[in-house]
Formats: sequence, structure tokens, C-alpha cells
Amino acid sequence: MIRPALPYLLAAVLAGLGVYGILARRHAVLVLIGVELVLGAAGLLLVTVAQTGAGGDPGAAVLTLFVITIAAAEVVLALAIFLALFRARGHVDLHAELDDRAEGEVGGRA
Amino acid sequence: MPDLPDVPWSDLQLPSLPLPELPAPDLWGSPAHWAVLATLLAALAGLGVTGRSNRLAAWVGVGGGLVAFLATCWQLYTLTQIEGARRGVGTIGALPLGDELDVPLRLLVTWPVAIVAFTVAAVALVVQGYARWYLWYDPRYRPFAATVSLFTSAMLLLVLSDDLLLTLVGWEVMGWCSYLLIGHQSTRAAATRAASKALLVTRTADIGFVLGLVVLASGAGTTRTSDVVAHWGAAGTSPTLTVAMTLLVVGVAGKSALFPFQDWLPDAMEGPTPASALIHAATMVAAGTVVLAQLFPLLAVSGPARLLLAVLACTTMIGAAVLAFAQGDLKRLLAWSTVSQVALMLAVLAAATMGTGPDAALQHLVAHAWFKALLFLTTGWLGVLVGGTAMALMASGARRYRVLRHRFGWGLLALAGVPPFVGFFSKEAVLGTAEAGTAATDGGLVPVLVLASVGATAPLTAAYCMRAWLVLSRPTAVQGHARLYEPGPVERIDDFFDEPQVVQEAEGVERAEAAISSSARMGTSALMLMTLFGGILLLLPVWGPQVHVDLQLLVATLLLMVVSALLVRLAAGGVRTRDAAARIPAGVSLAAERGLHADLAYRAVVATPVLALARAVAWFDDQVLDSWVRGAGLGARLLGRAGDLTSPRRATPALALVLVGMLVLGAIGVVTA
Amino acid sequence: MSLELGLVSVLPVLAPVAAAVLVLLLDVAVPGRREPHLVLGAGGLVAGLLGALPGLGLGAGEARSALCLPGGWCAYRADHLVSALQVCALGAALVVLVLTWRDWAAPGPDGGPEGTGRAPVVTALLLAATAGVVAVPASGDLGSLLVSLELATLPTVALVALVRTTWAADRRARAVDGAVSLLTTSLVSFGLLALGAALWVAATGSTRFDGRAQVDHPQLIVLAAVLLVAGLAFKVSAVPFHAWTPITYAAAPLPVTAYLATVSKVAALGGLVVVVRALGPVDGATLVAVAVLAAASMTVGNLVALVQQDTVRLLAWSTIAQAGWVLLPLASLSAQAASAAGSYLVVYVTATVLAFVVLTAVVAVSPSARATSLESQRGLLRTHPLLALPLALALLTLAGLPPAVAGVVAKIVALRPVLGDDTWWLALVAAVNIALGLAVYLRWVAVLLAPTPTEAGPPPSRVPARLWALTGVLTALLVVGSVLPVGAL
Amino acid sequence: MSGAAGRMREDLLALVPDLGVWWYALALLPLLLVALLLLGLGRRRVPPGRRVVHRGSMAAAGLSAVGVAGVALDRPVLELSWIPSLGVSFSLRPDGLSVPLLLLTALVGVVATALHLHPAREPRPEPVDLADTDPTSPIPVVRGQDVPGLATYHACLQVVLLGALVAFLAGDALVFFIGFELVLVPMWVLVARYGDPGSDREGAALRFLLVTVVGSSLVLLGILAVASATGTTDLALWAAEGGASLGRGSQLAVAAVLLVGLGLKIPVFPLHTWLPWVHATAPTAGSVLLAAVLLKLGTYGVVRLVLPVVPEGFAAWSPLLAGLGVTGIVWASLVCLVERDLKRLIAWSSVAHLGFVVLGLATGTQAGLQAALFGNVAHGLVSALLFVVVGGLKHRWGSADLGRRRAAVREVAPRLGLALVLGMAASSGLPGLAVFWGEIGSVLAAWGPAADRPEGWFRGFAVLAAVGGALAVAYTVRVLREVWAGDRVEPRVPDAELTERTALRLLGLLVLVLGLAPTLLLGVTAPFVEGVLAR
Repeated sequence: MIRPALPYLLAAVLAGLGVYGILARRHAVLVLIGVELVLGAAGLLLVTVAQTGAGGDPGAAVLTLFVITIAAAEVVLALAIFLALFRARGHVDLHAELDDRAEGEVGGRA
Repeated sequence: MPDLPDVPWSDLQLPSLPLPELPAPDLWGSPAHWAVLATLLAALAGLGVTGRSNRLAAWVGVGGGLVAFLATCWQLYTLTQIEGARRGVGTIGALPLGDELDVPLRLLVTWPVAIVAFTVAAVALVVQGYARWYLWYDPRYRPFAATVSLFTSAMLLLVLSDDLLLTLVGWEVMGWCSYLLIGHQSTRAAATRAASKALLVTRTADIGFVLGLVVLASGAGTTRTSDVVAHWGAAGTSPTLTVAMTLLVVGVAGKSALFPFQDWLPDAMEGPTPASALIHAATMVAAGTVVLAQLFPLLAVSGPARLLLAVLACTTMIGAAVLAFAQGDLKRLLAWSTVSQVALMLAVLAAATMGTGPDAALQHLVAHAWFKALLFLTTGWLGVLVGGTAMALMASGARRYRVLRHRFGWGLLALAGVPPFVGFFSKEAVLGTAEAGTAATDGGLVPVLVLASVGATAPLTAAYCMRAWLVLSRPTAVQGHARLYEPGPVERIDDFFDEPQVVQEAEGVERAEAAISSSARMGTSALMLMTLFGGILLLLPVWGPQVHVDLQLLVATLLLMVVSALLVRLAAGGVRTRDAAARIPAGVSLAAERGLHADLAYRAVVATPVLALARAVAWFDDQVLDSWVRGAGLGARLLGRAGDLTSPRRATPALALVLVGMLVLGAIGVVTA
Repeated sequence: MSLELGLVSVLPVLAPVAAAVLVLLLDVAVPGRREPHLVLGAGGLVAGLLGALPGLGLGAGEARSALCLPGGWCAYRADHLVSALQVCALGAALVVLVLTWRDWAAPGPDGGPEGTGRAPVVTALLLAATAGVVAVPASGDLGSLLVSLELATLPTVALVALVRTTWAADRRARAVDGAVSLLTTSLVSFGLLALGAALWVAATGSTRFDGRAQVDHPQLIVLAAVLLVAGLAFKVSAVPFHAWTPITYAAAPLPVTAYLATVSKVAALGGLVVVVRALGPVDGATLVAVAVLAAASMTVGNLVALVQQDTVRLLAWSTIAQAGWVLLPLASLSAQAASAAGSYLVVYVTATVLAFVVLTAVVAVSPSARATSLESQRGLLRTHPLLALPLALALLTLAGLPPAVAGVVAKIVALRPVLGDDTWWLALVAAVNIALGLAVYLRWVAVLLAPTPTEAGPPPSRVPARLWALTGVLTALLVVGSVLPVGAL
Repeated sequence: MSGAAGRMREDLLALVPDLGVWWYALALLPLLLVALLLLGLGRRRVPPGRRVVHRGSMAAAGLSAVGVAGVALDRPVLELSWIPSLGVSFSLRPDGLSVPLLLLTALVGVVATALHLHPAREPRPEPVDLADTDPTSPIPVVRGQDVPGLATYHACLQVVLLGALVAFLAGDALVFFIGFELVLVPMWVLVARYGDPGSDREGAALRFLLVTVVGSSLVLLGILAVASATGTTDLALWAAEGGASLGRGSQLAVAAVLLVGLGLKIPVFPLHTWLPWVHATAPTAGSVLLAAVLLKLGTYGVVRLVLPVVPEGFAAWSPLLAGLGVTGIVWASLVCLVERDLKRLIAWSSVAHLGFVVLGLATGTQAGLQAALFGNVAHGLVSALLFVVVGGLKHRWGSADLGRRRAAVREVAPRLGLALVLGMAASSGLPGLAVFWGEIGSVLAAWGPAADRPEGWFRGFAVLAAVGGALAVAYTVRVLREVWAGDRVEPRVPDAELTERTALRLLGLLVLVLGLAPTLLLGVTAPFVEGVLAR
């Protein structure tokens, strides 16, 4: 049985990188990539556990697939929204004000 | 001086006469109930039912007083028929306050109590009848009459009570009634002020009274006075008992206007004269004497309490007598004399021993009630005639209005303690008791102090009585004013069948003189008779002072009194008004009239600090305590605003918040795991 | 190994999904029509609702299961509580659909259909999200949980962004901003959730929630549980995962906001209940984390709500505070914790939906452009008593003050497990927050009660009948709930 | 049931029809229905006339009072399953503790609904020097004709009464709590909408609401803690168990939480600061209800939820409680000596009176408990009386500021003056009027507290309480001197009108009757007290 230290370490590094990306980047797509890194870390962890864990539960490996699929769906939606953002505002900067709290119309006329 | 023998008091007493068996009507309750209830109901009815009719109010008030009076008379008779002469009756039933505390709320009638009750009822009845005349034009006669009834009821309750709580009830109700009576003319600031002062001073002292009663009742597990006395009496001297009795003495000192609480009583002259007569003669100020007499066995074993009582009473007795001499107003003179005489009663209680018993104090109470009521009512009468009670106005009063002459004369003689007036007998009992106390304690501090003070007070009393008499009986400057009172065909006020007509002033001396109602006049006459023959009441064989009348002392006292009276006469010699007090320097006289500025002392010692404390408390409450509440509201709003402002508006800080939150939660999880 | 399908049991999930598919198919068949999509969607929701109703009759320990393995483990398991949550979510979604009916059925700017074919899309999205919400509390393993949770989340992002093209460009841009805010938070949270799931598997060696058969690493499972809770907490808007809430609520169309404030929360709570149940009754550390979340949410939510000037923002912060109340019972070891949280949520959802319905009605009748501002509702009780009274009732329910006994009982139910544990600090925080919450809601009620400002402006238009119907039904629910409270589920 | 009171009850029972639990319908339903009706009618475009509203409201309160009297005599027990999942049943179970308070509530309810609501108006502009430019025309008493929202006002009164009755009747802790909370919103509306427009009425109302809600939240915590320990919310079971299922630590915690919560309501020093504000602002009927009924909920709660349920915890806290009560007596009395607003002053005196009640409760003896229960009811009557008077005066004067020179009440409004004297005398503990027995009983009990209380401390408290009694006389004298006595007759104010007169007579008579025959009330509470402290 191999000691899974390296994969764990890698997962940790990936997660850290992802968090850094989320916090440090202004560009929406780069933040998205950060999130993907975190998800990647989770996937790696799951795969490692599936390979080395005691139970031998196939669920762990399957879960990896689930995570990847969901991540893909998220990316699609996220890119669509960023596109809408770009259309509406002309930028995809996550440091921009999202809530202009003007005393304007709130909620909208349904 | 020849060696005169002692006369035992029992030798002086009248033989007990066999009374005939009267047919006893089978009435509800006992006379004690009737006495208390009749006046109470008269008070309630006087306020509630009489509508606008003064006549009805007068009927109710006097009727209640009359029923009470008859009940107390009947009570005296029934006592002769009861073996042991004690009768206890219940009232509203015991209060269910649990097993730890028994509150039976009963009444108890014994001979001394019955006689005091009789006196109270009689004086109250006279006062009621008198007040109807005196307040003829007063639009507030109805509440006055009702208050007098209530006052009487409270005093009768206190006198007859066999329960500390009932005693307290009577005690406090009297305090309130005195407030209402003194402040009767509430449009006058002086009256309101005097009333407030009376209530505040007495109620402040009552803190002690209440606590004393509470301690006694709590320790005995019952509020029934006879059981309380039995309980603590069996336990003997103890610090708790001493504390309780000392507290009681403080309360009594307040109500009885002992030093340092004395100043409210002279000010209480702001009330109408009938009210003064009632307060001074039979009720309020005498209440302390009654209570301490009921608790006498406990007082007798509480040395410090007795000492306190003796010191306060003796100081007051002498000081008040001196002040009385210097007053420029007859009512105030009488007020200070009350202070002095009440102190005398209380001093006796301090000096008495278990051997002599407290009866001398009650005897003096009874005697004082008769002559002081007479003096006040007569003064009020004269006041109406001459338009005021200042000495200057009163001068020659007894000469110009001959009808008043005997009333004043007998009253003052009795006050001075001249035989054969009632005051003489009671003062002898007092002196005898003090002397017996001295003998029993082998020259103990308290009896000696009391004896000396009583001895000193007797000539002082004689002095101010002489002074008053000299002024009152000054020959009139214009002889034409001296007219005999003729019961001719003059208009009379038939007070119980007429409604008052608004007459601005009585025209002419004769009409004014005649205008007193027959009932008021009759009442004062009755008091006059009791002043003369009341000694009989004191010599009834039902009193039990085991004292001797020391004839040597008697003669010495009388001599002193004569000497002081002569001195006063001499001093009055060169004065136009025959007022001996005119010899006193103006500054001293003024200070005496103001009660030696006790007001300022009260204000400096009590009122100012309390008000300052109150202001501090109000400030603290508003600025500190309440600021927590206000601060909480303001703080919540500020925090909310801060939260609103710092709440992230951009994506990145929001995400940072998420990650930090995750870290914190993780940390909490790991730490607590 | 054979899988036992129990499709009848899964009807609450399947019906909305099937309806979503049918809506899309219908759009292909009859492009340009809008009403049929909505009818179909409503039908799907009603079918789901009917499918979930039998679950309410389940006794303790009974459950309707589906997708079961022979060993007894089921990927879908709906007991009494889960059914109640499903009914609540489906009902609330139905209300939202009715609320949004006129908007989604409205013609485009030129009178024709909206260019983007919006009606079928949004209907399908709503149905899909609702299906996800309904599936979350019933999920039996991590996989189902993650999938259903994302199914519940992602469509709502789109719903926020897909506003009508008739709206002003600026307003549409703000809607996109709101969507971005929601999206980014949900992305990061999903990252955390995935990490948590991985750690969970690492700790337990299994992806199933069938009790902790063997725990290899006790510390690890705490970390996993905390990460899972953190990942779910954003959806329930618990502090500090709440930052998106006011932004998105204020930007989204009112019915969508109502959806986020009610139906979405059912998913979040369902997920939390699943996790807490899987943890078993002994894990104290997670409880502390939940307790901190609850306390922080209540306090921050109420404090900030206290100073809001706009009703939608006020409701946004109020939902944050209410999230604290929903989480409160979960912080205790009690066996009643999950059902207490569920009971509270049901009352909360009913009252909040009612508040949003009334708000929509007010916006519909108000001539003012700023109809949602607190000030514009001054004197509503005088001008529109039949709107103001239900609104006041809803607010009092949220505050938990009689005559809205339903709200009081909900608060009692939520507090009971905490006091059973003697967690006094948390109980005291909750007590203070009852008062704070009261201040929040009564500020609003006071405005409703205040004397009417001088009448001016055009006469108000009429409230649509469907809003009256919704108001009536929801008010009746609250009144019945006040007269005969259900208490704990 | 002992003695005369018991016999009287039996005699009366023979006279009344046997309605059983239907008495509850008579006691509660009129209030509920009329409240709903008034709320509904008040929303119409043309609100109903004031006569209709006023008489309808009075009729409901009167009917309810009849029902309450029936309940008090018959004492039926109602038990309905209400929230089965929480084990809560809607049980109504009056006993010796609740009957006096129920009767008080019913009576005060009639008085409060009978009083006319005076239209809120801005305070009259005062001339710079009032002494020189006195208006000589009497200030008119406007009856409720011009008041907008009269129907809502009366509906609120009805709901307050309903809540209080439910709380007093409740045999289940949660039902009690619901009743306890039910009064808050209507009371808030009463103060915020119908209060004195010259002051910050919304602020005062909010303060009232928030402070009492903090209190009731704490009460809820306590109730739930006890409920989870005992597994029931039935008050009779709680009392029977006597805290056996709670450890000492839990008892202490529960008692602390409950006492703080109820202490905010009573209010006990230092949690009292809200009361003067609210009283100064509330309309007359609101003040009357607040003082006579709502504050009683607090003391009732202590006797019902704390004393028998967590006896050990209560005993541990009782020295502190008694100390705070006594501090409240002295504190409030001192403030009364310098307070400038008459209504606030009366509110402060309430704090002092409730201090005596708290002291009596804390002693843990039968005498103390009896005195406290008596003082509780007595305070209700006296404060209702005083607030009727003072509220009327405030309306007539336009403000309640004592700093202004006004006509002496005795001269211009002798009836109000008499009532003021009676009320203030009673309030200062004049024997023969109701308050006296409660106060002296508390002092007596404090001197000899239960065996497990520190005697020395309690004796100190007794001394302070006695001092507070003297201070009460001091502020009474102050009020009478500044308001009642004097020679000014301008500006004239009208004397008490018919409703005020009737209300004052009724209350005054009861104050007198209770003062003269305290056994009437003590006999009713005695069996309960024995039951509570027998264990």
C-alpha cells in the first residue's frame, strides 16, 4: 500500500492556489479558474481516497465524476452570466460595485 | 415644715357603689363595636351620603358621636357587671396570614381603657357639636365633620385595641385625619404647610413605631397585644425587646410631639379650633400614652427605652412650658402647654414601675382631655368674638364676655393643677408615681429625673396659666364694654334645624355672643363641669396606682406654684396689657414664638439632605440606569448602520467573507473536537 | 446487485422534472405561445405536491424510499419531515409561479413574443430548480446531495439574470449584477462543498449517509462536516455566507426574490438536515459551529434590518436573521432538532411568501416608482386594509408575537431543543434577538398603522384577482396555524 | 376556602346558574368577537359612530365581567387538546391565586372601556407667563366624538383584556405565555397611536414593547427549560413536582432567567426605567390597564412559574430579589419627591408599591406571600383609581407638569380632588384602605422570613421598606400640596363627568372595602398559599 502523502499534498496545494485565485483575481474568468482548481483538489482527494481508502466503496470514484460534471455545468452557466455582465456593463471585473444601493427602484415591477 | 404623713391613693378613692341591675338590651355586638363603628359609619356617611346638606352632615356627625358616647357609657356599666372587668371581642376575624403569624384583630376592654374611651367619646361629641357652630359658614363643613368622626373612630379603635395591627391602624388614621383637619382651610398656604409638616414629622417618627410593632409581633408570632406582652414579658429583658421598645418610643415621641419632634404641634394651630381641641385634648397626642400604657410591662423591663423616653419627655416638658410662657398667641400658648402636659404623661410612664403601674399616665390623660378641650373651645369662642387669638386681641376677653370667665378660669386652674380641679388629682397621681418609682429603684436615674422635671414644670405651668389669666381678665379700658351676659330675646342659631344663611359678619357684640349655638354652649358647659368634678372620675376605685400622696411634696409644689404665680403678677404689674411676657426681650420672644427655629433644623437635617438625595437619585436614574436602555436602542441602530455600511457590495469581499467564515468555522470545529 | 426503483415515491421530484422537459418540448412544438408552458409548469408542481402529500401521514421511523439497494440503503428516502419540506417547497414554488404569471406571460416590447423565448426557459428553470430543492432533503448519499443541490442553485442564477427585455437597460444590468453575486458565492460554496464531500469520504470511507459505519479519522469528519455546513450555509443565507443576499434580492424581480427567500431555503435546510442526521447524535463540535452560525445570523441580520429603508432589503436581511432561527435547533443534540428546524422553516416560508405576495400586490397598485420603499407604505392600513392586515399578520408571524400564534409556536419549537441541552448562551442570544426582530418588524407595522399622508397622485389601480386569491389562502393558512398550531412536525 | 369568604361563595353559588365551562365562553368570547367586529368596522369607509363603538365595547367588557364572576364562583376546569405535538393543552383552571386577579381585570376592563378617549391634540400653546395671562374660560372636556380610529382603540382594549384573562386563567405554561404576549401588540398600538401627542409616543411605545418582549423572551426560555426537564407544560404538574427533576444548577439558572424576565414586567429595580415613560405617554385607559392588569402579569408569573416550580432556585435568589425590591421602594419614592410630571410620579409610585409586593414574595413565608398577593390586587385598584384621576387632570390641563401653577383641584374640581386624596392616601399606605395590609404584611414577613433566608439581610430590608413607607407619605403630601390645595381658581377645569365619577366611585369603594375587610381577599388566596408553601 503506497502512502498517499503526495496526492494529498497536491490536493492541498491545488486548493490553496484556487483560494488564492479567488481572492486575488479581479477578472471573472480567472476567479472561475480558481474555483475550478478547488474543485480539482476535491476531485483529486476523492480519487486518492477511492484508491487507498479501506472501504473500497466505488461511490468515491463515482462522486469524482459527479463533481466534474457539475463543475462543467457551472462553467457553462458562469460564462453565460459573465457574458451578460460584459454586455450590460462592458467589463467582467469582480471588484466592481455590484450593489449601487441608490434610492432607486428595488425589486422591480413583476 | 411639719412632717406630714403619706396618704395612700386607695384611701382617697371613692367607695365602690353597688350599681343597680339595668335591663340590658340585647343588641348586636359589644359597646366597643358600637363606639368604633358608629363613628366610622358617621365618617363614611358624612362623605358619601349627605349630599350638599350641612344639616344632614351635622346630624350624621353628632349622631355618630352620640352613639359612640352612649356606647362608652354603656361599656362602663357593663364592666361593673363582668367578673374581672376584662372583655375581649373580635372584629373582622383573624387574618389568614399563615401559621407563623397569628393576627386575631381583637378588641379588649378594661377599666382604664373604658374610662379613656369614655373621655374620648365625650370630648369628641362636644367637639362635633361645637364644630357645627364654629364652621357655620364654612363651605367645607361636611368633610370636616366626617374627618372628626373618623378621627374619633380611630382613637377609639386604638384605645380599645388588643392587637398591634389595630393599634397601628388607629395610629396612622389619626395621623392622616390630623393632616386633613389642620389643612382644612387648604386655600391658606400656612394651613397646608402646617398640615404637611404635622403629617411628615409624625410619619417620619412612625418608621420607628411601625418597626417596633413589627419586631414585637414577629418575635411573639402574634399581633395580639396581650399575647405579645405575655410572650416578651416571660422572656424577660433582651436586646431585641429593648430595640423594639426604643423604636416604639421614637414613634410615640413623634406623635406626642416630644423633643425633637415637638415643632409640628404648635404649627397645627393653623387648623380650626375644634380640630385643635380634638387633636390636643383627647386623641392624637395622647395616643402614644395609651399605646405605651398597653405595652407597659414591656417598657418597664427595657431600661434604655425608658431612659430615652424619660430624657425626651423631661426635656420637652420643661422646654415646652417655658416656651408656652413666651407665646404671643393664646392658641399657641395652649399648644405648647399641650406639648408639656403630654410629655408629663409620658414621663410618668418612664418613671413608673411594675408596682405602680401605668395608670397615673392615663389618669392625667383623662384629666388633660377635659380641661384642655375646655380651654381650646373657649379660646375659639373668644376668638370668634374678638376676631383672632393673639394675646393682644384676647386681652380683657374674660371681662368683656362674662360667659367665658368661668370657662377660662376653671380651665386654667385645672391646667395649673390647683385643687379641687381635675388637674390637681391627676398631677398628684403623677407625682406619687414618680416618687414611688424613685423609692422602688432606690433613687434610679429615670424616676429622679422625672420627679425633678415634674416638680419644675408645676410652677412653670402655674406661671403661664397666671399670665394667660392676667391678660384675659384685664379690666377693660372702657367700662361700657363690660356687660353682663343676658340671655335675653336675642336671635339664636338653631344649628340642627337650620341651613346656614350667608351672613358676612355678626353685627355687634351681643349678637355675636348670643350667636353661639345652644349645643356648643352646652358642650363647653359640660366640659367645665367635668373640669371641676372630673376628679371623681379619677378617684373611682377602678384605677390601680399603688402610690402614696406625699403631703409634704404636695404642699411644697403648691407653694412653688403660688410663688411663681405671684412673680408673674408682679412682672405683669407695669404692663398695659397685663402681659408678663412683655418683659421678655423681643428677640427671645420672637424666637420662642417660632419654636426656637426648629423648622430650620428639620429642614437642614432631614428635608434638604433627602431632597438632595432624591435629586441625585432622579439624575442617576435618568442618566445612568436609563442610559442603558437608551444606549441599547441607539447602539443597535448604530451597529445596524455599521453592518449595513460594511456589508460587502462587491463580489470579491463577499467571497473573502465566505472563505474566512469557512476558516473560522473549521477552527471552531477543530478546537472543540 | 439490483436497484429497486420506487418511482411513485420519487413523484415529487419526477413531476417537476418531467414538466420541465415537457415545457421545453412544447416550446419546440408551439413556439410563440406562453400560457401553455405556465399551465404545464403549474401542473407539474401540483402533481409533485400531490405526490408528496401522502408522505405527511407517515409515522415515526416510516419513510417512502426509492432507488434502494438490497442492503436496505436507499438513495432517496422521504420520511414525514422530508415530505413536509417537499410540500412546503412545492407549494411555495406554485405560489411564485402564480405571482410571476403575468410577467412571464407578458408580450415583448413590440407586442409579440419576447425575442429570447423567455417564458418556456424560465418556466423550465423554475421547475428544474424546484425539482432540485425537493430532492435535496431526500438524498441518501453525497452524490445525490451534490447533484440535487446544484440543480436547485444553478437555475436560480439564471432566473435572476433573465429579466424582461422591456426593463430599462440599467435595471437589467443590475439584475445581472445580482446574478453575478449569487453565482460567485454559489461557485465558491460548491468548491467548499466538494472539498467537504471529499474529506467526508476520506473520513468515513463511504459516500452514503447510512450512519457512520466506521470512522477512520474523527477529526477529519469534523472538518468535513464543517466544510459541508459552510458550503450549504450560503444557500440559507447564514452569516458570514450572506453577502450575496441583499444584493441579489434587491436586483432580482420580486417573484424570483420570493423564490430565493423561500423555496431555496428549503433546499439548504434539507441539505443541513441530511448532514446533521448523518453525523449522528454525538458530534458536539459541529454543533458549536452551527450554533455560532445561528447566533451570528440572527444578530447581524436583525441589526442591519433595523436600519433598512426599503422593504425588499429589509426582507433580505430579515431572511438572514430568520436563517439563524432555522439553524438554531440544529445546534442541539436533541432528536427533535431536525423536525424543529423543519417546523420553523415551514412557518417562515408561509409568512415570507405572504409578505412577498402582498408586496407584489402593493407594487401592482401603487402609482409610485419606489413602491417598495418603506415610506411609500405609510398608512397602508387606511388605504388598503385588506392588504395591510395580512402583511401585518405575516410580519408578526415572523416576529413571533401574538396574535400571530403560529409564529410564537414556531419560535417555541425552535428554542425547545436548545433549552433541552441547557445551551444557555445560545438561548440568551436568541431571546435578545426576539426583541431585536420585533423592533425590525414592528418598525414596518408602525408605518402601516401610521396616519395616511395627504392623498395625492392618480387613483390606485386594482389588485389582480390572483393576488387576492393567494393572499387569502396564505392568510387563512396563518390564521388556522394560529388557532390550531401544528407545533413540531 | 376559609370562613366567611367560603360561606359567601357558597351562598352566591346557589344563586347563579350552573353554566360550567360555558362561563369561559361568556368571559372570553365577547371580548374576542367585539374586538374582531370593531377591527372590521373600523376599516370601513364610514366608521361606526362613537356611541355604537363605546357602548358595544362597554357591553363586551361588562358581559365578560359577568362571565369572569361566574368563573370565579364556579371555577370550572376546561381542558382541550391544543398543540398535541408539543403536549400543550388549552387548559383553563382558575384557583385562589388567579381569581382575585381575574376579577380585578374584569373590573378594570369595564372601567377602561367606559372612560372616554380624548382626542389627541397638540399641547396648548402656553403663554410666556401663565400667571399674568390666565385663560379664564374652563377647558372643555371633549368626549370621544372627534377621535379617529375609535373602533381600533376599543378593539385594542378588548384584546388586552382578552390576553390578560387568558394568562390569568391558563393552566398550561405555554397558554399563559401566549396570553402574556397577546397584550403586547394592542398595548403598543394604544400607546403609539392614541398616546399623548405632545411626547415621543412612538418611542415610548417601542420602548415598552421591546423591554417587555426581552422580558417575555426570557420567560419563554425559562418555561422551555422547565418544560424540557419535566416533559410537560402543565402548571399543576410543575407545581406538584416542585422542581424535583431539575438539579440545583438548573434551578438557579431557570429561576434567574424567569426572575429577570418577569422583573422587567413587574418592574423590579433596576429594570423599571421604561415604566414612567410609558405611563406618561399612554392614554388614560392604557395607563389604567397597564398599571392594574399588565404589571400584575409579572407578579402573577413569579408566583405561578417560579415560586412553586423552582423553589430552590427562588430561595437562592430571593435575598437579591428582596434587596432590589426594597431598593425600588426607596428609589422610586425618592424620585417621586422631585418628579415634575404628575403621571410619571404616579408611575413611580407603582414601582414603589411593587417593591413591597416583591419583598413579600421573596420572604418565602405564608404571611409574606399573602401580603404580596393582597398588595398586588390593592395596587391594581389604587393605581387604576389614580390614573383615572390623573389622566383626567392631564387632559384638562393639557399637560401633567407640576411646575406650572394651576387652579387648586380642591377648589375647582372637588370630586376629582376627593378621589385624588383617597388615591394618594391609599397609595401612601393609609390603614383602612387597601394598600396598607399588603405593605405592613410585607414588612412583618420580612422581619421574620422563612428559615432558609438570611434573616439579617431581610431585617435590613424591612427597615428600608419602613423608611420607604414614610417617603411615600412625603410624596403624597407633596402632590396634595401642589395639586389639591391652594387658593387659585383659574384656569378653571371641569369636574369629573359621569363616567369618571362612576369609575372613581366603584374603584374607591373597592379600595375602601378591601381596606376595611381584608379577609375577603385573604380568604380567597389562603388555600392557594398554603398549598404552595406546604411542601
